[in-house]
Amino acid sequence: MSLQAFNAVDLIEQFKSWKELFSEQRDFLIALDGQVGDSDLGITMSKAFAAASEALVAEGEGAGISKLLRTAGATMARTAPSTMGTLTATGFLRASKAVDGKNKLDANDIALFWRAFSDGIAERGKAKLGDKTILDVLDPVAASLEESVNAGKTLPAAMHAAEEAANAALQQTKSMVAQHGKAAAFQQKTLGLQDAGGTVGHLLIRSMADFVAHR
Amino acid sequence: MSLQAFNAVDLIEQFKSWKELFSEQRDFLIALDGQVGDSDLGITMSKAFAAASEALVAEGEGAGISKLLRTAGATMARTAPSTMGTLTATGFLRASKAVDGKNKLDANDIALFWRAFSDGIAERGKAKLGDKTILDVLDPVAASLEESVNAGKTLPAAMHAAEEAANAALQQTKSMVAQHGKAAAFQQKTLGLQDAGGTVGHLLIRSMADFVAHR
Amino acid sequence: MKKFLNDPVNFVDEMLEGIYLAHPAVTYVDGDKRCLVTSKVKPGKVGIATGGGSGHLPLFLGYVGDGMLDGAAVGGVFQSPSAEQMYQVTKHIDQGAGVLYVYGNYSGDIINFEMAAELADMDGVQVKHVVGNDDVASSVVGEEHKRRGVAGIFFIYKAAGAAAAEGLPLDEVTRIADKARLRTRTIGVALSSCVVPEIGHATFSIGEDEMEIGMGIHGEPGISRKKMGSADLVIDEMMERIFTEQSYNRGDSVAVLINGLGGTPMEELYILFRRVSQLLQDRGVTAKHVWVGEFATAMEMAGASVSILHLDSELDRLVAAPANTPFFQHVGG
Amino acid sequence: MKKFLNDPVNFVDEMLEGIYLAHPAVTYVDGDKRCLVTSKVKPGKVGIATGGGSGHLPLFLGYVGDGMLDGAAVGGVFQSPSAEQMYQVTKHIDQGAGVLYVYGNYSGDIINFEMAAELADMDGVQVKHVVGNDDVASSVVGEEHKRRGVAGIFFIYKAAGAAAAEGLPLDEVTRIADKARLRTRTIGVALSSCVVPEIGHATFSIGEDEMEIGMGIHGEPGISRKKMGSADLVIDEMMERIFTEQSYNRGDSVAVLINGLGGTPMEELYILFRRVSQLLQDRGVTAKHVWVGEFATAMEMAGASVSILHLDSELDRLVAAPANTPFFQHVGG
Ligand SMILES: Nc1ncnc2c1ncn2[C@@H]1O[C@H](COP(=O)(O)OP(=O)(O)O)[C@@H](O)[C@H]1O
Ligand SMILES: Nc1ncnc2c1ncn2[C@@H]1O[C@H](COP(=O)(O)OP(=O)(O)O)[C@@H](O)[C@H]1O
Ligand SMILES: [Mg+2]
Ligand SMILES: [Mg+2]
Ligand SMILES: [Mg+2]
Ligand SMILES: [Mg+2]
Repeated sequence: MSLQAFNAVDLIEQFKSWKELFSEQRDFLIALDGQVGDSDLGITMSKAFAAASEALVAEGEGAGISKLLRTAGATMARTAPSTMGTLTATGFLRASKAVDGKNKLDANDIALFWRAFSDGIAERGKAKLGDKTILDVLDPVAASLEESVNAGKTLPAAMHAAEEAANAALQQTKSMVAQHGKAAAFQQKTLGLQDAGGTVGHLLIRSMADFVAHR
Repeated sequence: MSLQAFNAVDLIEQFKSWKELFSEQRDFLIALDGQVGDSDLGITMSKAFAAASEALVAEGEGAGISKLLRTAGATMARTAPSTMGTLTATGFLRASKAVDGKNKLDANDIALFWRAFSDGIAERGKAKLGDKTILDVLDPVAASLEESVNAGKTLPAAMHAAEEAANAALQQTKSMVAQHGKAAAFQQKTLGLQDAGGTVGHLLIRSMADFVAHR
Repeated sequence: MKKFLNDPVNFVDEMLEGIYLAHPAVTYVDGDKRCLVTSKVKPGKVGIATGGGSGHLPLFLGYVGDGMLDGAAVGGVFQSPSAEQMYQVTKHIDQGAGVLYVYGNYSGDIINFEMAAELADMDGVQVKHVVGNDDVASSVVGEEHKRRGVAGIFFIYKAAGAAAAEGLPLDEVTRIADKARLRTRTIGVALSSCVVPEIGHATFSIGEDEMEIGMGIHGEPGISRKKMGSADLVIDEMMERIFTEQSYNRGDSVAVLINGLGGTPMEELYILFRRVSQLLQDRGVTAKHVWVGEFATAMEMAGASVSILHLDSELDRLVAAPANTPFFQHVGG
Repeated sequence: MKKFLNDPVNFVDEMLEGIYLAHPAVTYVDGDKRCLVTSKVKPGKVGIATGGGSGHLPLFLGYVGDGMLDGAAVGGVFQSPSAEQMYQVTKHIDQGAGVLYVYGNYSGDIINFEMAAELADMDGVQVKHVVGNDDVASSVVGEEHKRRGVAGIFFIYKAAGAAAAEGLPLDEVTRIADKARLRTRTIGVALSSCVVPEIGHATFSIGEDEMEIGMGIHGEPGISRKKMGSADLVIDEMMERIFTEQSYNRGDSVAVLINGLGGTPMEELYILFRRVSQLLQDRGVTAKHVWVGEFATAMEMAGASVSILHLDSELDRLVAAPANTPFFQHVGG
């Protein structure tokens, strides 16, 4: 079984998966952020997705996809206003706008979703590509999705390719030097380490690829 | 060789011995006071006797015994105004008065010396016998010296007996419960431990007994 | 972890409850304890808001009061408050004269304060930003915009707060805040880590005989980790950094802030100040205003920072003005 | 030992040098830095002197200033100053109206203050003593004279200082100080040891998950050592001790002092105060004046104490009066 398009119910389920994922990865992300940062990432991400998932369940499928994404973003902005929390929130708010009016998200819509997500983060965070941020994972993800759509791929195939792109991009962050956030203070020491925010980006995509593959 | 009476030179030498003694015993007294107190005893006693000894050397034998003892007391009061520092200072000030006018201290004078010393501490500190203080060592010392004088003992013999009395009295303090100073807070826990101030009393007497035996 | 707390999740909110119970001079808006404002907004005055993560008391909220700030948005431990919270504080303290945001140079705070300003702008509230970046250890000369904000923000609060209390308009208060920012330099040294309650173990490890000069107040790395030196040598090395940044001339006056990071006794802070004072005297510079204590902490972290504000006559007057906040009182003069 | 210091032998004197450099409002007499006095003695006023060991800042010297004390003799770390030093301070601050000594119930201090009073008496200076013994953990009811003096001495300073500032005569100031003493109760809890610089290692050891309720500010033993509990439970146990000592009736008012011992972050102190406030409210007792911070420390010791002053209208007025000292400012009211 696999999913060819997200409806509102699927989206709520996807957020449940993200919630579980970040609860599992909490300590890993704390440790990762702790290497060249302040260890808060695991806490903020698990809080952000737990709150968002619960808000979506409370709101229910009737609200529709765009409204649900907006609730997710607004909830995160409120519950986890760290750098990554606010950037992720901004991502969902922009994705909400990008898919406004749709009640199904196919491969093309998911490409719009992640492009808007990525561009929203770029605009709000003012980071450039190569600055060793989540952008260095999400921009390649959006590009990969756009390519898959042009190549006529199905949603599961497109997400599979996106996951591979995310993983490759995450590996690339190892050769970058952090320019933003608390990691920036570590400069050369960040070389060789994968970016913590980029890791969050990869986890988001991997979870979505799994989700569409197995639903 | 042994000493039958202290002159001013001997007294200055005695203070040098006390200075060395308390410098050697510094860490031991810190640890002892640390068991049921605040660990300061080793510091204050080593400071007190170092300062007193140096003041006596500076003043010189010409000042005479009484004046030297007064300088010792005044110096200690200034440099080590802890409980034991001030009580020891008071002891020397009272001893100074007790031997006023003498230029030699024989067994009889040394008995007067320690009686005045002990009574001075009793008056200033308001402790009773059995309260587990230095008094529980020095009062038996004064009594032993008075007895030795009545028995016509020489200074070395009298000091030898006084050292034995001090040691026995110190052992006795193990069965007492502290009523004064920081140790009082430990109450029953002080049972079985020798009193820190009493230990200082014993060390003072043992050093003087050694001094008269080998000079 | 050895801390006085109940459920770590409630650390910040229970702390805030304690603060509101102890200090009726502050209250909160929007039903959200994390939106802290002064209990007596001054009509017509320019509002000054700040905000940032918890765990730094008296920063940030401790300086809300007469002669200093009007509101503070309170984040989780070492985490930014939300844009919404900043916006609620802004709306409440605006008296038509506009609001100045003074906060530290951290990406989470910047992103959220910028979002808050956009929201406030839609309501017609004029907002200006001054972003503290006093930590000389966190980037080189020429890259000052990358520097972290640390204890020196106290001087920005003090100068801007006094200016607003004098009734100056938003542009003037902003000019003064920015001048104080440009003339403030801080450098810190850490001796031990802190523990974030929800994490439960030390943020970083450091040897029993080591110190790290330049470490940030969340445990960000500094310039050099080395064997603990004498107090005088530590200060000599720290002040060297500050002296190469600004030219202090004979006859100049400065304000000095010796800040404990939380676990360091006051006795030691005065031993540090003694040396700072000697070095200033050697250069003919007068320490005209001196504060020694805890002004911006990292919970139980042992360590200290030195902040120097290069005075001019305007800053001199404003720094000396009276202030009365829950965590900081100054009888003028 | 990880401390900012130079030669440990100079710890106290270098600290004092820092204090004199930072605070021109205090100075010293007899050429001895350890004889600290206010720079502006008030003619005709009753003088108030204190003194005790170093290592407890702001105690003791930090409260010399307007509305509080006139002088403080400063001892070595955890050691009494000398009778001579106390006497020199006494001579300087006496304005013909006599001098009140307020100090803690420790044998070294008592012996020396009594010697000092004898010396002052020979000069015709009238001296009274009030000996703080607020620590309920250090002896049982009926044996209050054996109790140690700890942070609650702050309330004695505050009330007596305000009374002297009002121009009351020595007998009245003494009566008020003694009333504040009798109505003050304190209990502390320690989480970690401190290090005396000249000793160089921890005064006592305590397990990573243990606390000791009732421990004294030099590490004297308390009532019970046990596993660290939640903040609320710790306060419940501590306040129980205080509530059994004095009868607080519905409608009564108290002043509360939440004191950090040095290593405990302010955030935690407010979490403790929150619970104290709840317990007082449950009994219908109003916390009319509240101070939270560091008032009597044991260097880097982690821990806290709670002091409660049972107010009457006289103490209420005096506690609220303004004060301005290097370490404590209070804008009246
Ligand atoms: N300006 C920015 N734009 C985009 N991403 C950023 C920016 N600053 C930081 N990040 C991302 O945030 C991650 C760290 O997130 P988080 O721990 O929340 O931040 P902080 O450093 O404030 O604690 C980094 O690994 C990086 O990927
Ligand atoms: N009131 C007193 N009279 C006589 N001796 C005393 C008195 N109080 C304490 N001592 C002695 O002082 C010793 C402790 O000395 P010290 O460490 O200087 O005192 P503190 O307890 O003030 O630190 C005790 O062991 C006891 O022998
Ligand atoms: Mg982080
Ligand atoms: Mg002792
Ligand atoms: Mg502290
Ligand atoms: Mg402290």
